[in-house]
Amino acid sequence: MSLSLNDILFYFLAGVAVLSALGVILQSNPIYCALSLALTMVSVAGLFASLSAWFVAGVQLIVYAGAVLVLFVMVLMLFDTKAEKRAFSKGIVSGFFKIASAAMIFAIAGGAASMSGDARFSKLTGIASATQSTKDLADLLFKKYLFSFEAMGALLLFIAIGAVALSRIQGGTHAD
Amino acid sequence: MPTSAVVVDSISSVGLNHYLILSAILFSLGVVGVLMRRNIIVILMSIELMLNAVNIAFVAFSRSLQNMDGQAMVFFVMTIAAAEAAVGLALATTIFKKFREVNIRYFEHLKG
Amino acid sequence: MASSKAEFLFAILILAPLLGFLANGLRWKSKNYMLAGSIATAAAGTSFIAALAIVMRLFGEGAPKAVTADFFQWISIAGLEVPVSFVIDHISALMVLVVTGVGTLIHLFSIGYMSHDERPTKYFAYLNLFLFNMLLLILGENLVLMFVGWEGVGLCSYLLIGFWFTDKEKAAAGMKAFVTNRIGDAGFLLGMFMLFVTFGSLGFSEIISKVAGLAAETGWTGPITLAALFLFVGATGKSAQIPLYVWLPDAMAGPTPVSALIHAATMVTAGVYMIVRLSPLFILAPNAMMVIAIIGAATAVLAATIGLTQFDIKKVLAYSTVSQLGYMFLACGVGAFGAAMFHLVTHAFFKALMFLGSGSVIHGMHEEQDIRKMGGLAKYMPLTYLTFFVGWIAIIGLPPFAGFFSKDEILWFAFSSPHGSVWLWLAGFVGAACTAFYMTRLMALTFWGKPRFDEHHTHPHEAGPSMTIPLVVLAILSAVGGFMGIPHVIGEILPGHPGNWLEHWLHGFIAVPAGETHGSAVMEWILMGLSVSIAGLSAITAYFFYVKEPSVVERVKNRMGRLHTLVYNKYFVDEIYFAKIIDPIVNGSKALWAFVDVNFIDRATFVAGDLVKGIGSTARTLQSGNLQQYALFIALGVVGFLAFLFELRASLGKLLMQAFGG
Amino acid sequence: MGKDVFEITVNILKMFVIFLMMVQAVPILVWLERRGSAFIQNRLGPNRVGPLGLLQLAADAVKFLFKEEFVPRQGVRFMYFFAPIMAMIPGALSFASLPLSVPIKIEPFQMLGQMWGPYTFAFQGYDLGIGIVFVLGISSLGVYSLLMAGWGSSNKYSLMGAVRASAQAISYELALSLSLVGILIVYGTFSFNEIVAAQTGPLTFRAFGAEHVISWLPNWGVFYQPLGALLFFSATFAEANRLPFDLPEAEGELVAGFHTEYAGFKLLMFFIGEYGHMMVASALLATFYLGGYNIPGVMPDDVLAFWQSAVGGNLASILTAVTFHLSLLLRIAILLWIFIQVRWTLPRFRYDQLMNLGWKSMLPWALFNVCVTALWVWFGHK
Repeated sequence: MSLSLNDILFYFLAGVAVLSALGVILQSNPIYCALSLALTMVSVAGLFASLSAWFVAGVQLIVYAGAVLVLFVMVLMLFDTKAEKRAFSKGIVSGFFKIASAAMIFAIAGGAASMSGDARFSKLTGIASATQSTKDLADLLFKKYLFSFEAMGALLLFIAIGAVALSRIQGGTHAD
Repeated sequence: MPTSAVVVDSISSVGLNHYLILSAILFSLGVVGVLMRRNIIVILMSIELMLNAVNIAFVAFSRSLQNMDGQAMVFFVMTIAAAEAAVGLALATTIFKKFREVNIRYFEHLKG
Repeated sequence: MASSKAEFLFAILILAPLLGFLANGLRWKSKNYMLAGSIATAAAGTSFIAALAIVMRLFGEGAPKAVTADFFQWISIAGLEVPVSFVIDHISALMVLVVTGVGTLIHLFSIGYMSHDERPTKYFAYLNLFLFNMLLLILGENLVLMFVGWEGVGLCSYLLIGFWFTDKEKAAAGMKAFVTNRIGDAGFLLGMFMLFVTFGSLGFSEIISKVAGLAAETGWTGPITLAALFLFVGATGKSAQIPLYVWLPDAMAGPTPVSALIHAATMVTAGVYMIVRLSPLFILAPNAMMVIAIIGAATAVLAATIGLTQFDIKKVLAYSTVSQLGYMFLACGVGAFGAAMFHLVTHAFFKALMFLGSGSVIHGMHEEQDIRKMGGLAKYMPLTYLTFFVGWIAIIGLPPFAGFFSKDEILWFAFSSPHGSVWLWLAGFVGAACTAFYMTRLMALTFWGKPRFDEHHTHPHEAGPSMTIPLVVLAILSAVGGFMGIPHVIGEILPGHPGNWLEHWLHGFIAVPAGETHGSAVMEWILMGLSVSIAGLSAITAYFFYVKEPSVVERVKNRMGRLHTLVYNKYFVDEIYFAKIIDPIVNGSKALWAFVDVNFIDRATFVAGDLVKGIGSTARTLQSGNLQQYALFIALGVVGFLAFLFELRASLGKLLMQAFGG
Repeated sequence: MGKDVFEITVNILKMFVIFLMMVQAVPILVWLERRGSAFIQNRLGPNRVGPLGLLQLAADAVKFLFKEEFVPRQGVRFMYFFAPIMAMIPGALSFASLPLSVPIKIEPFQMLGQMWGPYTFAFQGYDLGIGIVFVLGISSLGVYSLLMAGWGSSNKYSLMGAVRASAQAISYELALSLSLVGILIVYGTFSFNEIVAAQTGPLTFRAFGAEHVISWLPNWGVFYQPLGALLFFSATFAEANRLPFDLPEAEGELVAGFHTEYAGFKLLMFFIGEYGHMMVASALLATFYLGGYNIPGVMPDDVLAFWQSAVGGNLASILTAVTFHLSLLLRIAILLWIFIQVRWTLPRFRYDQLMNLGWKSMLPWALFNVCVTALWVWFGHK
């Protein structure tokens, strides 16, 4: 079985994604976690591109890597956190359950995925040009999902107001 | 018509299940992060990781089924994720102001 | 071409008042009456122009029968499709022009009237909101949309009647109007349900097309008869008919332009409009028609007699409105839907005129409403007097002013229509006599004779142009408005033989009762002469009573003391309602509360609460507040669920294998 | 990448050339900035080394290369070293996705005893159908460089510069993207090539159902989107951390902001990043609003015909591309000069002014622009 260019791309990006995701959950300094997550996001954007979801890939870069994660990093920097002495929660029994449940989720989901058959992506089918697929996406968003789209807009507005209100609270867990 | 720089090869051996398994791995890592970490911001990041894993599955299915709806969903997931991050960070900031630390156990104060 | 589309114009027409409402409503604290009034008037004017632009399309050779606009699907549940779509056909064209046209004039009038008010912006916002809802009511292509407007105008009416809510009585009047209307609305809803159950649709055009060809129902319990009766209950509420008319006189607590717009010209005619709209349905229920005619005639007479004795200028007009609405229902009841529409339009002109005139008087007399304290105002307020004079002639039905044509048409149909009878005509005739009497009395006490107020103290004055212009315009309309429906008998003797334009215009849009008409042209002339002469006669009598020999009034009053007390107190209807309906309900509710509520319902909720509390106090130990523990539960749940899912699938697969695979 | 060796080689070479173009422009720009600022301030500036001081560039380069490698002891080495590299990436990647001229069409020709061609080489590094999204996405990654530099230096001033920079970048990215939405609505595409192609010929716009042509104006985006162009241009100043938005390195308050602890070649890389950002911004502005590489009043075919009559053959195609490329470069140069002129003319904003401008002024105006454009287009197509 020879590796095509696309395969190499996939394995590379997937490797980076998994390694950096491991970095997120294992590193004790939250800033490194955040930077690892940024790397994950970028490689996920690459994976989207490899699935010819160009627009989504671009948005992934803009929204996740460019905005959300920067926010995380900024907040962490403002908090000036050092590497944590104890990064993980206490409790051996619950720890066992936690890891076990995650493993079970992986086992079941991964098992189901691998049973889903060999749905190879063939070359030509369904690779619309980036322009066309973007237009199709826009069509869906502004016609079929118009209401959800508008609702999202409302949600973001409320969230923005809520976040501002939250962060203006002067100390304490109760607003006064 | 512009052409894509990356050409998907005809003999590609990577298929839907590869992406799904990758998605499952990332999701489980996110679960571990949420369950195990003590820093609330890292927990938030783990949630983002889980959402990303789901996005990968969405896009892969969208490609496999030749249906753009999956990508539209990704769009919504991203919006929700951004919103969630904003509120989560605002909460974390509030907690930090009070305790100078962002440990998850401070949220136990929310217990009724 | 059966109909044409005009989404854009309709959007302007309907949204302009809404935008006006928002523009004023969002800055309701402002006291700049000029700005608020200009915005509101501009919004109403825009609507009027848009309405004109749409109605223009209906004219001319090969013009569409209706202009429609479909916006979006509002409700779509199995079997029930409610689109937000609007229609202007020949019926709603009349109505929309009246509403927006008269509405604009009244907005304009309000600028002057509300100039000293505390909250003018709020007032204009309400006025625009009312206009918006009224347009929904008129233009909606289905009963649901009409009902939305119906409720909306009810709300605005409530808000505006109680506009000066600091006065407890006025607030109570608003509430009375609201509650009374609710009773009617329940009927309307039931009617809608009946129609939906019967025809599976709520669109006007669909109902009418399904009704076409059905035979008339004879009994009392047929679905169409029931639906018609229920709808009529709704109409009695909104259009102030027996037994639900009691709110309208009290509604005069609101600002006078509101009385003109809502409680004379537009909203109260909604019931008539609704019946005309559904005339092909009503015509199939002769028994319901009979009820409508009798109630209409009874209302016409009853309200007119009450009007004879009232001293509040607005109350007189209010009872007159109730009475005139009775005429319209009488017309509907005898199947003369065209005449009802005709009277609706002319009544809108002259009654709006008279209300605005009374507003001008009240404004000029510094909020004085008692006509006993007026008199001789003609020389102080010449323009108001002149315009009011026109309105007076129009309402008492002297030719060739508007009221004559429409009222006479109603009376003629009451007599000649297959549903009509001599008794109905007689009722209308008596009503007309009373109308002429009390209107002349109003004129006499207000404008004629000697001033009965302190001339050194009060200085009645004419108001500014924003109040006089609407008066003049409405006076002109009241004078000439009748020419759109010249009866055939008169048309034939006039040069050029003008036909009955209105009848022609509405032809094919309203139902015509089947059966023989009785009466001839000669009969029509005779009846016409009778009614004009009785109107003239009672007008002259009233003039004699109240201007020449005021002592006669006292004598008559003393002679018929008990009758006068009865009528003066409005036949004690309000008191009867209180004693027979409201008090029993209140007392019964109190009894229910004391026994059923406390013993059963409260106890049930307490027990449920205790139960929940008990379970909760045991279960709360699970809630440690540790978020990650919660998350673990979630994760375990997911695992369990997924495992269940896949296990189930596997065993299902096994089952299938056994069944088919061998 | 291509269908044979020749095409692949050329395509790879092309990317190198474009990258080098960006890098090599930096010394020139540094020289220009120093000379220009000197003239603005009534000084002479560097004029000793070489003619007009031009060799100052070489001297600077040598100085940078031989500076002592200094690393803060408490810093985070990985971040400290990686930040300058990261600074260059967004600019380079973005610049490579821009169309710099008309494509070169090569007729079949004989070489090494073999027939080659025909080929069409786009005059750009790579063409993504959704170039605009790509550029926005990539340039939003630029913040990490500042954050890493700030954190990695383990220096208060650096960190404050970095946090300021990232807050500023996120704020203005919003206005920047929103001002672009107008262009997206007008042209209905994410592709640079389609946008450039749409800007040929005289000014033609549709309004109220009719088409209007103004023959003495070129069909440039700035005429459709004047407000958008202004907002975009202003936002790019903030994105590139140039005066009057250079709060991140505000030398009066923060020594030198996020690159306080940098020296030598690493500092130079930050410079390359910043100037690269400016170049990309200028090129984007030219592409969106100033007709891209188009020459007003001249169609590509005319130029091709002219060169064909002059030299003929494949050279004509190449020369055509070069002509148009120069036309774009001219625009970029003018815009870069405006960047420099502004830097030495305007004072710096205060931080609250900066945030107010971004959130309370530019963002609403950009939204207004979007609404107006949408209405305009809607009425245009009615």
